[in-house]
Amino acid sequence: MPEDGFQADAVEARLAEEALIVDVDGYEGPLDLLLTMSRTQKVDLRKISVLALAEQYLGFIERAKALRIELAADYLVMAAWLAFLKSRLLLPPDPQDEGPTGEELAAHLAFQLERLQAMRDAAAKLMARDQKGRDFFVRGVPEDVTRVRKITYTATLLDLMQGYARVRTKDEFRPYAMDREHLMTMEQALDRMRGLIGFSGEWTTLASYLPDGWDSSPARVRSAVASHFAASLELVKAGTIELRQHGMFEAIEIRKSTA
Amino acid sequence: MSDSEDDIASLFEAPPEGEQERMVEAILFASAEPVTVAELNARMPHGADAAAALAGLKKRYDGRGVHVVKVGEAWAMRTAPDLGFLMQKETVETRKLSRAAIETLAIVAYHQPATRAEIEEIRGVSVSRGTIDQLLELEWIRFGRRRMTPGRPVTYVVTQEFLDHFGLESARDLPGLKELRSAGLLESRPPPGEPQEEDDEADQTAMFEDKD
Amino acid sequence: MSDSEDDIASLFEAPPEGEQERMVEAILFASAEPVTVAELNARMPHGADAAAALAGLKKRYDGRGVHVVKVGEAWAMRTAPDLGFLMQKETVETRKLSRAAIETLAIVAYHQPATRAEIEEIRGVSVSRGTIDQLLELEWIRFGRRRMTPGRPVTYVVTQEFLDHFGLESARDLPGLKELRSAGLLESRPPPGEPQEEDDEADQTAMFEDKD
Repeated sequence: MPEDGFQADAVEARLAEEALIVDVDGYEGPLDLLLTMSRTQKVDLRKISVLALAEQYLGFIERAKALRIELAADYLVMAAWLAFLKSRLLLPPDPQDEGPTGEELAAHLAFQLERLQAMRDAAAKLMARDQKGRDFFVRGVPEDVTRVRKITYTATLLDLMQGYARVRTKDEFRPYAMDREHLMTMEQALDRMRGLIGFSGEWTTLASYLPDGWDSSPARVRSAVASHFAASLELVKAGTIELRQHGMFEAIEIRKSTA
Repeated sequence: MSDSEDDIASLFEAPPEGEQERMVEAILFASAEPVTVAELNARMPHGADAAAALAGLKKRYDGRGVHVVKVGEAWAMRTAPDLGFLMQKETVETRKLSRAAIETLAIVAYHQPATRAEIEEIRGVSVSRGTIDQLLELEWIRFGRRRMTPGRPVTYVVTQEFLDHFGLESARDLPGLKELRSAGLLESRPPPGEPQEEDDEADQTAMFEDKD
Repeated sequence: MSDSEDDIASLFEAPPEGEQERMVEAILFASAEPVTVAELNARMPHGADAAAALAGLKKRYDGRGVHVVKVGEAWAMRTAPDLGFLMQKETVETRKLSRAAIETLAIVAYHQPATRAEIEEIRGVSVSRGTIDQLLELEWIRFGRRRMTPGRPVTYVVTQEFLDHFGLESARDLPGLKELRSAGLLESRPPPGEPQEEDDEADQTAMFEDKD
């Protein structure tokens, strides 16, 4: 990297450094300070001498220390990093080292400076634009859109059906006792069968024991069949009757116990 | 923004007429209050004739969506009165019908014509005036014939509007209890204390209905 | 347009073109905020084509004291910037933004979506909470999507209000954007020798930018 031009400006640079030290609070971090320093090189940021810049920055830090100015930690971190960068740039590359080369690090720093400068320029261009409320203006008396609220009610067929179902279900459960007339308990069946079984010496189907009027609805049939079957099992257990079935789903037959 | 040459020019020469019109236009547009001719003249460059510019501007906006109008002694721009409807935004809020209203509507639909007393009997609770009114207002129910019973109570029936809304050809197309059940809509509440019998109960009920 | 919409459109004929232009004019004129084409269409009678009316209106206001401008996806009427000098009375005194805030705004605008870490990386200094807050409060930036990288950091993007304030049609019209991009200055270039993870993030940033 060319350094010739820089040496000639050394005195000027030193004066600038002193100005920087006085003003260090005015800088927004080490990158900002580096960007300001880079201006002393008076070159395109893409052609900047990072080595010269590093030396300038390190010199600045030295002077600040000599003047016992307390520098924020990030300025010192940058100084350490630049010292490392400087050694990388000056010493021949170590073939053992796999890290980035000094040139790569320098190029990145130059990129960062260029990018920061670019953003500053962009910010300045942005702020120089015509601005609302300063250069151009909005309607002075905006008319608010008056909101007319209209409420519509909606319901789906499903809502309607669920509503009706709700009402009807309530109805069916209210007279819950009503269902009793469709139910025959085992005790009822047992009472009936005890009375009837005495007449049955022959095998008779269980179905024939079902009471009249209990075949009017499947529910009644089912309840009666179930209770009579349960009752018949009770009677078998008590040894009163015998029970047989010729095969699956065949009719169940009972007769008075012969034993 | 203005540059000094313009400023100097304006000291000696009034801006051209078209330019003055633009100025009045911008001022009236941005101003929160009507602006008098005197104020316009004061704000515009020296030598400008706001009254003339206003006249030109007013003509230019003739028949447009925005008018230049005189408010007392001052001038303002306003949207054309015939477009006032654009400044209203109708927000349609859709709300679910209340449970009471749904149930009442359902009962009317399934039992029409139904009197209020009948609705109350089926629902097991009294029906508020508001509920009926709401359904009447929605035009989902209307008055049917009076019942020829003591007191001659009014009956309610569902409307064509109702059928349209629910996508029905006629109230007869309403699904029957059986379909409600097979759709799982009549899943009964379990009797108190016997939750596990719920299924039996539902089945049994279904069997009764088969015979209906 | 769906069939049913067409049917309705044929039932209610759209207003004539000139009338539509008047309507758009009135709506934009009355509103201080930019209005989207969708909202214009919603407020205008059925079948109106706000986009076409807007094109005509924009032309009509060419060179006038008031302009029809595009702001992102919306449209607004604004006074011509060259007449700003007439508006001392209307000028809004804005809080002076700090240098940090201005730079942060520019970084968000040019790099959006940008994370706080990216802003800090570019400025080489940490961004104070207050700076971001100030820009959020001005409604110049807002939260964008979270970045799909470890920690899922929030991103910032610029708003419609930002575009409106700086008279930009879109973020693509930012001054010097193309030059900055072609110079590679908007790339997120990781420092040499950074771990792999950083590279992933950089890739993703590039992808987001392409989408803009």
